[in-house]
Amino acid sequence: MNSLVLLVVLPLFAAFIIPVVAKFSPKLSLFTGPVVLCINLLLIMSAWIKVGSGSEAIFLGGFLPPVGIVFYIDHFSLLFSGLIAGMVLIVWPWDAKESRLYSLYMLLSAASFGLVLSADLFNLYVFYELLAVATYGIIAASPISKVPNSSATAASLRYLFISSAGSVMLLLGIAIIYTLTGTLNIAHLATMTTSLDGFAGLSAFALIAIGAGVKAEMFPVNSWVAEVYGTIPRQLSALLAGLVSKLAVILIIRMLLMVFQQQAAFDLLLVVGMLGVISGEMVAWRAKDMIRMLSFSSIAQLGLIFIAFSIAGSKGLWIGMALMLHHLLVKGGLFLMADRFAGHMGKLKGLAKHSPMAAAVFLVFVLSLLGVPPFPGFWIKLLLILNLAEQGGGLYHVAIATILLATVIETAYIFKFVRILYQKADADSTPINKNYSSSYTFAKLFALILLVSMLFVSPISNHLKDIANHSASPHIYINKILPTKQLGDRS
Amino acid sequence: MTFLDHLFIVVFISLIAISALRNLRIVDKLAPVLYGLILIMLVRMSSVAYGGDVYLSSVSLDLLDFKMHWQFTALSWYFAIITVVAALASAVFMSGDWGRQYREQGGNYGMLQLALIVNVFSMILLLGSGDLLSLFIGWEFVSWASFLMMVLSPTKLAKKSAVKYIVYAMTGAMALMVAIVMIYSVNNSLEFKQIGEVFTQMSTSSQLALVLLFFVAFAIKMGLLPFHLWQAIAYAETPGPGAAFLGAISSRMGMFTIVLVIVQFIGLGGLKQLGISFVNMQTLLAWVAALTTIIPTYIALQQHDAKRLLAWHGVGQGGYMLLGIIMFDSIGSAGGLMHVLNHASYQAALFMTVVAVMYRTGTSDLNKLGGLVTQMPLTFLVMLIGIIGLAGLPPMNGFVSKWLVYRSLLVNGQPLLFVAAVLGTLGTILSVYKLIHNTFLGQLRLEHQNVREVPWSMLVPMLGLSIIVFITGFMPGLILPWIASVQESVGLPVIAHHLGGIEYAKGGLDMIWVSGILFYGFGVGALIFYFLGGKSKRVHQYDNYAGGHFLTSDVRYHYSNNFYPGLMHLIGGWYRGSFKWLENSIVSVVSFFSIFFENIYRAKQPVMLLLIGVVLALFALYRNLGVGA
Amino acid sequence: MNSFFTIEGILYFGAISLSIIGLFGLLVSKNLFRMLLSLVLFEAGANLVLVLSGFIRNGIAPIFLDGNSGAVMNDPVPQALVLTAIVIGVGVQALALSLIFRVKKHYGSMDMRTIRSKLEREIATQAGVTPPGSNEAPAPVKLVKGEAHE
Amino acid sequence: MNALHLMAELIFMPLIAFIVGMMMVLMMRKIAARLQRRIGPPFFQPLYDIVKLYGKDTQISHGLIHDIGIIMAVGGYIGAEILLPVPGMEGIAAKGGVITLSYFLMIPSLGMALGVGQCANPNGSIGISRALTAMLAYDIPFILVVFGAAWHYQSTSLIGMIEYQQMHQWGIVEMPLLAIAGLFALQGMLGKQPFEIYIAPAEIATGPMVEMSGKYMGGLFVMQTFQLYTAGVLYASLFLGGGTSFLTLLPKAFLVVALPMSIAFMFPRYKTEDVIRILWKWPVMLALISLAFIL
Amino acid sequence: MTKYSALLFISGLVFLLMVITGLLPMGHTPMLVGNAILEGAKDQVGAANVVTSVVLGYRGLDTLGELSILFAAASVVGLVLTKSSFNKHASNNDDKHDHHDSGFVAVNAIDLIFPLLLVVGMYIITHGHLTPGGGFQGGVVLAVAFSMLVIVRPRRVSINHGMVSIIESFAGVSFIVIGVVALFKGQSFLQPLLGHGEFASLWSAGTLPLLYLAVGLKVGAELAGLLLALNTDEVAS
Repeated sequence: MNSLVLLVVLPLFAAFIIPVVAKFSPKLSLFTGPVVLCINLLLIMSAWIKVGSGSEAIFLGGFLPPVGIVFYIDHFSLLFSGLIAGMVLIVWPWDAKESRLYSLYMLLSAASFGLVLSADLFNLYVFYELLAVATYGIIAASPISKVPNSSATAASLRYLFISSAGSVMLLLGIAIIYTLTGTLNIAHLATMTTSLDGFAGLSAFALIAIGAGVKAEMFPVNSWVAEVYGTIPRQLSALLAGLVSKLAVILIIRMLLMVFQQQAAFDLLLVVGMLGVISGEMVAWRAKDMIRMLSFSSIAQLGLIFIAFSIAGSKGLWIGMALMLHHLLVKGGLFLMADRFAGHMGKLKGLAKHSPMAAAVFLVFVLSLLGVPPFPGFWIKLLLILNLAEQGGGLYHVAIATILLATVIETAYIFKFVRILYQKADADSTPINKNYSSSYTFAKLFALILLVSMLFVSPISNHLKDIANHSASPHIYINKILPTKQLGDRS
Repeated sequence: MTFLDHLFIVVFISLIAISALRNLRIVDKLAPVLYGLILIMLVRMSSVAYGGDVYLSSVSLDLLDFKMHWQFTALSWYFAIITVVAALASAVFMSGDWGRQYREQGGNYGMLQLALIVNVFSMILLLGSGDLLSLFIGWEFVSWASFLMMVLSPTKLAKKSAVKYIVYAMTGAMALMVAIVMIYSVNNSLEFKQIGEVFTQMSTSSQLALVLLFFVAFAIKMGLLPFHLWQAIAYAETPGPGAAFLGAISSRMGMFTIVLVIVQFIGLGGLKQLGISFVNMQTLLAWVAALTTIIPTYIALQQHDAKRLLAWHGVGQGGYMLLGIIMFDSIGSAGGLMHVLNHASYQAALFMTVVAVMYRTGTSDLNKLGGLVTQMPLTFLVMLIGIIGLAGLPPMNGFVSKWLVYRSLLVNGQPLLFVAAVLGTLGTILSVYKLIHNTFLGQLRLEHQNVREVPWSMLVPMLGLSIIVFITGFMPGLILPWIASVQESVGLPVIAHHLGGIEYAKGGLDMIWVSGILFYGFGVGALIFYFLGGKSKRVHQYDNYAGGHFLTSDVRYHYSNNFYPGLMHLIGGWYRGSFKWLENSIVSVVSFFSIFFENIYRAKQPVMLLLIGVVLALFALYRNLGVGA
Repeated sequence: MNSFFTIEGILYFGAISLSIIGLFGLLVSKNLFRMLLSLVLFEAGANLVLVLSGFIRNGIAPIFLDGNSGAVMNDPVPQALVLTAIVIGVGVQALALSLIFRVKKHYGSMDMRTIRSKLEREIATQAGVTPPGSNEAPAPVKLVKGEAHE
Repeated sequence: MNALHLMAELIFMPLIAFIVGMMMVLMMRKIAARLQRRIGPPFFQPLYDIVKLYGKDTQISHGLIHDIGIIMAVGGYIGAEILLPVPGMEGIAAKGGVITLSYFLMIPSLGMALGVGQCANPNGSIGISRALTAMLAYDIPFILVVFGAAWHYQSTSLIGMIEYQQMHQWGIVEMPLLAIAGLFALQGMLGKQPFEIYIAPAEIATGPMVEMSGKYMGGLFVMQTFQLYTAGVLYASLFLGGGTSFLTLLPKAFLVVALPMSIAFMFPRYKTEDVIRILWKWPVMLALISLAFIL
Repeated sequence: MTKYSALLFISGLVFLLMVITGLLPMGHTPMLVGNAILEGAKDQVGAANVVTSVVLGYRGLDTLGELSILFAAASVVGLVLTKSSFNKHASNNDDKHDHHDSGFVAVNAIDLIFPLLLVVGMYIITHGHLTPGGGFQGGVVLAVAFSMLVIVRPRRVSINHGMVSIIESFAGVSFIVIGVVALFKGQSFLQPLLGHGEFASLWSAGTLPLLYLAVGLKVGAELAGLLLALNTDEVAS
């Protein structure tokens, strides 16, 4: 089991040697990354089988927690690890010339693996920052062909400022937690929630949530989304919107589920989630081009995920996880095929005639996004709303109303696009951009997965429920990571 | 395997077959046969409509802890048979020459057939729903199926109105979802009977919210005020027989759910206890219904497009259905329910006549037609029967259902509602006369000199529907047992009926007599006319007197535009776009917030947002938690 | 509530003041380079708060020398953490600096606002739409032909 | 009710109605003449008119619907008067109530509209548009009156209403305001001044009757006789207690028809929209006030 | 406007942070982990400088992550500043004016202290497990030494970019290899190997000095690379 640390180490290793390898053989350096990711996938699969329905902890450096860093492995983290490997493989920059970019992608995947595996607060911060730096780099280094090179840089810079400020907030939160408890191990923190339930502890959570929320497209701190997604290649947007945002969410919910299971924390997430949903949908409603629409729709979906996590206990994790996976598939797929639909929406007329398959795939995605039965999106939304209703409390009811209102607005703008796709072509419309066939293939694959999962709603949901039940339980977490509570156990 | 399973299987096989073969010519012949088959399946289940047991489906789905099952009650059966007959008529109508012309004009005929069967499938699924979740799913299916049908028309307006429709439909679906969630959150069950139980347990405000949410959801589908704006254009722009089918039955799914949920489980007592002083929920709904009869009817009066005019009447007639059912007595609810069938029959027939006219002349603009009666006499006959039905004059079936509604309003002492209903009827008479006058009467245009009657493939369904209009008007007792079973199954008082109509202590109705007297009157009139007078001479249409002017074919003067100037002058200002204004102002409000949020997202200094977020979050926590020791 | 008039109170006060000054600078300065410098201050303040979390009154540096066995030592962990944090900060700042160079070269300006509006325009041009938030009134609802008279 | 009785009703009721109706026409014309200081027509003048029109040589038809329109116009009123209960002939009236009757009263308008429409004369169409608008105008107060009466008598059957009045008091005594509103509606229904624009008898060339010649016009004359009879008897049944025999019923009916005729010449003619305005204002208000008392 | 609202919210934040600080156990923190480390470090890791034990032992992965961040930053800077026409454009303009040596004092002073800086840097690196300092600090000194050389004599001295990248790769790889060797010896990643040696002597604390050497080289190379990359540009002028 200890070898699972290779998930993080191998990509780092690859990142370090790629520049040197590239000096001798650029071809080899291009393939290093995918090979490493495939090895990682194999590792993940074998670990998935080995872990079974239980979980494992890896003590790095052989130091027993809480003094050392721990990796915690269960199906939840393995699931997301697998998604990371798959997603990075899908968006791997095959046509890039610079070997440093491959390094950055490897660093990004290493950081992502670290983020889902690590059970140490400061270690999470380090990986978060590594993810951030790699992201800035990838954004700045890979603008889309038509944009002046530097607008991606400018977007990246603006992103950097807010994200760094967010990181400082995150760091402040960590400092407060450490001052209060004297430990950074999340399991250890979970044993002493009593010292964290006051104003100081919760404000640490708020700082962490908002700090990490920058990456998670949380409401007030997501102004970068439109700028960044507007300037980078769509495959990269798929990666950022589909995956990277989820990783930041995972950081937040780790803290929430293990340490801060308190109503005030849930309410905080609920409020930012609601604001995110409504603001995202409303701005997307005014969007005149596909990318901007997808960007803001992504904000709204992340808001939905936050709302889901505001449901206490394993149910929140269950629904939130389903939402995350669904959004990963849908938004990832939409961004992957967005190059076929780029440009002002008025120019998309007649595309359905030109490429009925693409239009159909698009339709499948958006229908599921809207939550139309029998697509998986419907079941998730239904579960979300039913469970919100069970929570009671006025805020949750407001959240239901918000979600439903947002769905209506979402219908309005999405079908504005659908309507144009199915209109007759005229002189103004541009033919489909056929250059991105590989990402289109992946988009079709995503749609297929979505359709197949429609048939297996119940088993998938049961499986997710099991995973969530296991992963949302602080007891299992504590017992696994702190087998012997040798230190200052206050609980 | 129960009968219901057989029905579902047949419908599903039809769906598969038509979608697989939709681009082949064979679908022309196949589709009517399949609808016939579905009809036979339904007829086999007809015992439910004569007081028999409910049909249960042996299929039930366990999805995510929710149990979904399906059933067919008398109510479902009643709506299903209307649906299938309307679909059969539409399929026959489009199977022949109309379909050929549609193909030649570049229409996607296969998609139209597919849309029709998808609609039938989803409606049967909705009608057969056995719990709230299957209801919701069926509900969404119906919305999307209608959407599919609407977007088939290539015009920009059609697509725009279809999108508008889907936004409305989604709003309704979301309202329905909230209502379902409210019910689920009380007892964690989605069975229908929970509605009633939960309702009694709720606080008054929750009850009010529940009823309003359900009503909004259903009202949007049915196009009741103030949610009526989407319907007319969307239906009118749907291609040919699709419009006939949608206009006949699609929006009546709202009526089905109103009966199923509000009438059956919330009931009169539930509605009456909600409200302040003399305005209770029943009054409110009744007035919604009354206004729905009036306002869309007078909007229809303004239209100069035949399909648009009919579609607006479709909206207006929905008001009668609700008005009847909301009275909760045996006569009124029978009227409301019966009006669904009656409306479906004549509305489909009327739409088909308009489509037939379009088939021959290429236009449905009332200002560009006229005098076609000599060219298309059978179509004229169908339209005449249809408009008499629509206007609710004896001896057609529209009269029976409206009579029941009026009778109920009278018995219940609702003079204002009564007047409102009559106002709707009178407006309808004016409007349908304009329709038939501008299409078939008056001067024949030069370019229509060679127009011929439409082929039999189109005439047969039209004539068949008009026979239904007449027969069910002449002998409403054919339908009334179904209505009685529906009333019994949803717990309403059951109407006492016989073949000619209803028995009622203080003045009943016997349509056989009424029709008989009317035809006797006509007979006497004809006697006086033909046997007492001399032989008349047929003259050419243009050979008429114009006070010194000679109106020839060069000087065409068919009085069609602004047909009722006096009336329009008087009431035109009253309804000039006030609902449009409402709709636009909602859009404006959303725009306002949208721009507001957009400006937030365009912050010059994003870190400011971070700061504000952090400060507000911390401050909220500070206020909430205080600074404990 | 503790008193602020102790050595650690003053230290905390200083650290927080430093980061607040940085944050304020980040907010009010338009020049990109000044913003970067403010960010440096902001991070420095936060690092100070972090390292203070290991501060023990009368503690000594956590290094085992011959003479100090038994003495109260400061917490070594925050010191290690802050070391990491500082290096991370350096990396980010260098990166930001390089981005600023590029941006300056391209836009010929270091003003955040100018850059934002130019960036917005570029994105909009690329997407083929008008830039968002132009100050015109909300677009009137356009009537498609035939929609009037309802 | 046996078949013989039924046959008798079916045959005699239109006959009676025709004869009484012609007498009413005569009375009307007499009243008009006296008010205009003329002597007026002889007794059989209405019959002469009809015979003359039917006997004309040139009978111009514009098509089948033209004929059918006239038949519907006449037939509708015949059907309506058959539904009226008159002394000794109440069998059929029990089959349909006052609602059915008021619907029957709309059929002639539609029939005439169809007939006129087929003539393809724009002036006719204009007249019909006015006629239908006027129908909209007078039917609202009329239907309110019907409603009030039916509610008050707790019956929608005219027979029941008459029984009630026989047992208690006449409707006009118990509901004077409603009765006045009914008179207004009657004025409109009969197309008398000031609500006569849609018939426009004075300018026949530009009214709905423009294409009616010979037996078509004759048919409309016949219709008028039935119309007057129906209106008179209906009003008498609603408010004047009907009658136990023709001797008590017919004077009431004549009175009902004479009354609007007598006041008609005091008024000018209203425009179509003013017709609506007036009829939706005063009689409706009266009827509503009255309903407030009744309900 | 921005200023005032910033001031408003900043003062709010100050207030809230003060409240939070007031709630913190200032000066007498719980130190659960800290105490455990202080107790166990001598036996478990064997470095006299406990901070080094933490940096390379207990939290070795953090250090690896941090190195990766530096590496990422350097890669990005390289990507951003050497891409496309950027450098060409810059050098065309400015070759004549700015790329000449600094004055006499600077040049000679640097010549004088350059070897000194190298020695000091290496010393700090190699004694990181004993005294304050270590790979980072020493690496920075090394980087400063080299970059100063370039700054004062831009034309004569040039640092081979290839060399720098090979060094940084090598350093990073060796850090990982040391960790992975531990892993394959059946233990955990980055577990200290090679025994503890004599406490508080140069050859103690197992692999820690090696790791610190790798860190030092890596940091030195990265920072030198960064400074050089930034130095090629004239934007700041």
